[in-house]
Amino acid sequence: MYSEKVMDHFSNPRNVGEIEEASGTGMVGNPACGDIMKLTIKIENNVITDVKFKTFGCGAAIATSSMVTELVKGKGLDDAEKISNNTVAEALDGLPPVKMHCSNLAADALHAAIEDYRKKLETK
Amino acid sequence: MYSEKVMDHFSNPRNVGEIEEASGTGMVGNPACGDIMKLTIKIENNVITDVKFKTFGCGAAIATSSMVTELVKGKGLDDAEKISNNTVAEALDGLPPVKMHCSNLAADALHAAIEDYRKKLETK
Amino acid sequence: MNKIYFDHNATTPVIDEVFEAMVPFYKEQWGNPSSIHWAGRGTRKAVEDARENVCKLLNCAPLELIFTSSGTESDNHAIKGIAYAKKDKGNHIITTKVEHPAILSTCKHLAKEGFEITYLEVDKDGLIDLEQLKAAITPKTILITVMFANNETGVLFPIKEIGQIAKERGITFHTDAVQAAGKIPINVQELNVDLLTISGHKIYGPKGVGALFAKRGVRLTPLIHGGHQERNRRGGTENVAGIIGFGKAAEIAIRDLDKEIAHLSMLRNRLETGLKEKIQHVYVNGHPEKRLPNTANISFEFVEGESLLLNLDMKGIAASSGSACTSGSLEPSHVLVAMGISLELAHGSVRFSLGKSNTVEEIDYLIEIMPPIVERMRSMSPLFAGHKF
Amino acid sequence: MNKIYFDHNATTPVIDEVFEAMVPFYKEQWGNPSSIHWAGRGTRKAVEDARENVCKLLNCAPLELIFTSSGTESDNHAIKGIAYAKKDKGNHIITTKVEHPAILSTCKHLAKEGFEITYLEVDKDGLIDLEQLKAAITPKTILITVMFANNETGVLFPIKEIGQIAKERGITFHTDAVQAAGKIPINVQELNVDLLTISGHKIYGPKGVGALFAKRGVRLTPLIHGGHQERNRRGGTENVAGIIGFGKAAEIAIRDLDKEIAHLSMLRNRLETGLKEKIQHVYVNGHPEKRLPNTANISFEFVEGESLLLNLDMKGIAASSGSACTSGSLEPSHVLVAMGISLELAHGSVRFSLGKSNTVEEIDYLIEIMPPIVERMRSMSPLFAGHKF
Ligand SMILES: Cc1ncc(COP(=O)(O)O)c(C=O)c1O
Ligand SMILES: Cc1ncc(COP(=O)(O)O)c(C=O)c1O
Repeated sequence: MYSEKVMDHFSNPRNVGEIEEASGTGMVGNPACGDIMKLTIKIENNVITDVKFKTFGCGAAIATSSMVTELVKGKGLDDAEKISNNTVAEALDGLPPVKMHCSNLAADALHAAIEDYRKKLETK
Repeated sequence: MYSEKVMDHFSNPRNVGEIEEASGTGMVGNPACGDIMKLTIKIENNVITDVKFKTFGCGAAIATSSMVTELVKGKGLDDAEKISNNTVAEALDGLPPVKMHCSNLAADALHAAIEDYRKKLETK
Repeated sequence: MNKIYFDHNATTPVIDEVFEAMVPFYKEQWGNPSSIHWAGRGTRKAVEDARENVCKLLNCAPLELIFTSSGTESDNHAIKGIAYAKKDKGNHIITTKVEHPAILSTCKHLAKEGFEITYLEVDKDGLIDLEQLKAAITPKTILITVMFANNETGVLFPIKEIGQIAKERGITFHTDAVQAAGKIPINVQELNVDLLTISGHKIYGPKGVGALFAKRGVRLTPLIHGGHQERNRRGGTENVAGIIGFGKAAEIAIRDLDKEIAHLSMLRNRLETGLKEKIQHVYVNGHPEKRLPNTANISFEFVEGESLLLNLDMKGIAASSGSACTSGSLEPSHVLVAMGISLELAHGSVRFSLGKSNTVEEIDYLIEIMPPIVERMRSMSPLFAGHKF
Repeated sequence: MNKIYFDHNATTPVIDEVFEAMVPFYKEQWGNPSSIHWAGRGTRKAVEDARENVCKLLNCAPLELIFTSSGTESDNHAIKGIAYAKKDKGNHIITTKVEHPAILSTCKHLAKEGFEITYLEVDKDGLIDLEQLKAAITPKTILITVMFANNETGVLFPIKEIGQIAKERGITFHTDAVQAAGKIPINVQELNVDLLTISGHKIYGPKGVGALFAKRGVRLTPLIHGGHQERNRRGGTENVAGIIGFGKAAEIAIRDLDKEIAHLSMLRNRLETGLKEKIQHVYVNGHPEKRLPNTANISFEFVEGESLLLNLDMKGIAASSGSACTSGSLEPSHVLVAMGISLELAHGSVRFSLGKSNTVEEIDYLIEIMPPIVERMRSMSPLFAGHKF
């Protein structure tokens, strides 16, 4: 059902955890669909220098979370914002159709974290 | 599907043929149901001294025809008239249910032959 | 006693390669294809591979093929599926008088529910008149269902032409190709069919598995509601081993088709010629050319079919009168009657349907033993009075 | 890696004796049971013998058993069959919220056709309230369908009592006993059921064969119209080998029932006790006693079920979340949700369903490897924040 890359990220997820005093936090998903992702990012000079995730969810949810952290680490915010859920799915050599909608939210979590960071900046 | 007795009478039918100058002839059945039986009998002193059949029909039709000839040969007319289609079926150790109605007409042929004989007597 | 099987239209033996392909799906790969763990993954893939093989037999896409439990289920699925899905558009269905009971009983049932059914007549060759078909169409016609090849006579219907007529008028067209599959080429891309039925056990696969081709875009009300199997079109845990066997049988059917056609028509012609030469008052039923290569439906005048079958059976030869489904019934063949054949001749018909393993020797044996059997039965027949043999 | 199968409610392996019984019906006795010649006669008898064996599993008469292609087909046949046959009497059907999709999808379809469906609630143990059932009955109620045992939790419904309620009111009662058969005794003479569904592949028989018990006198509209098979109640050439396998599986199920019940409940209790001892925040779903002996449905709080299953699969252990039919779906189990279990817990459930060949060692292996898996997944879970393991 899952590609080898998905299974690799599922079994050895990168960047699990939570950044204390994160620059931004994104939380997406809901219990009804069974996937909840929390992404915390550290941003220095408009570059994502660290990123960690925690995910409650299926194999696809965990693998996309892990993959998105790999994709964005070290990227400038502008580049990071261009990453879409599809980008993540492609980087994992695809996901089963049934998983494309609900469990493929990691990029949304990223965008939410960046927005959170921007909001914090404004209110500073 | 058929009992051994049916198969015996089917493969070695007794009394096939037609009696020339028969005392009575009975013909029953019709092409729609696929069974036509013709029974010819010779009667002397109210006793059936000879009987022959010709049948167009399935295994059951042929076996019942054959069986009825065995049952009546040498019998008095009164006894012969008591033979019913069921008697014939029983003598053959039964017939498949689907064959009980349509193909089990040999006794009817017998009764028709006896009636034919009686009618001829009257008109003599 | 040698056993000779001349009843391949009733069912075919499961050939060894097919059985061997099925065995692992009973012994090791018995998982549920819907399971995501090790026990299910292999079976899912195997089912999809089998689907591709069956699709190749018809030249359709995997998405267009629904596995079912039989030709009969596929026929029900197609007819009721369209009837219910399109009942707002109309209630008229056109079929023929010579369909298999799977079609006729289904139509009869729909008639009770208020659908109108037109049963097209056939001529003495067993063929319908396309002008009659056109004339039967009304604005309420939602479905035409005409069989590809008749199971009793082997007569082939002009599927492409019927499909063209249906297509031009926006009417859904289904064909029951149970007897055609594996015996003649079928290419749904070239035919104008929307729905097409096939069955595993008529092409040397196992019993209990069939398929329905449903062209992309054709909407059908499901017959069996349930889980998400077959893309929500047919619920129920898949008959995995059966599907695998069906797939293998389809693969072999494609591979051997040309060879089989040549082999079967040679044998069939030898059989017909031989019997006609040796026995008088013998008639071959059905159009002489527009026929399956394997089917010989022969009436032996003055004698009844079942008694001939019993005699043949005693010699080890399996043949049938009419469809297997109706043997054991007393009605004369509805197919032969529709062709205008007399009741006596209809009752006196025997269907020899040949297959892969039949040989010239078997045909010659039949030609040798048949005349004395017919002679003996005729000598017992009250209908034979006037004739001499 | 050792393979351990804890997913017997999804499907069971075909046991060797069953397979061996089937082989001749592919290799030699492949005739059509409707054929009257040598090739058909043996198969007809074998099918009828198998029917008797399946009847013994339910204690019904051969005339009361219709072979079908699956549990799903039997469910469709029963529900649509009664709905259509009794639609002049009423249009109301009562079922529960926790039925298998075979029932729920069929009811949903009938609702579109104008039937009214009442879905009874269940309590936190997964059981219905008989007073609610009685209250739901209206003069238009024609059918009650309540499952015998739930496939996800194993919860057992009070079939006899429901049947009594139905009987007193002249309402037809169907029960889906697919999961009950072979795991607990079933005696239709003692239960007040009119219709009962079973399936071959859940009792160590092959996939692609099921049966419907229909009590003498119960009139059903056929689902699959066709030939005279199954006494005109279900058309289509019989899945002979499948039926033979089903018969053999039934015979073995009867023979081993008591032994199996003891074996399975011992293993199941060991599994539940072991996991609860070793892991915190673990909940067993479903009534503690009114349950099948083989099913353990367990929620592991803070983690999601599929990811647990993947981890187990990597260790060679096959289990499932919910029914096999819905795994691969993203919805939380409709059964657990109906029981009032929170969405997180519903998503965190795993079903272990045990079978014949499972051993104490296998259970102990699971109890050993499960805690670190759950711990690792919890350490990744944003929901676990506040808790310590
Ligand atoms: C309770 C219940 N009913 C019906 C079915 C469907 O049976 P089958 O898989 O034979 O269609 C199942 C099996 O998944 C089941 O567990
Ligand atoms: C033309 C035709 N249609 C349908 C069927 C039914 O197929 P099955 O036996 O798979 O139900 C048959 C087989 O008897 C057939 O010959």
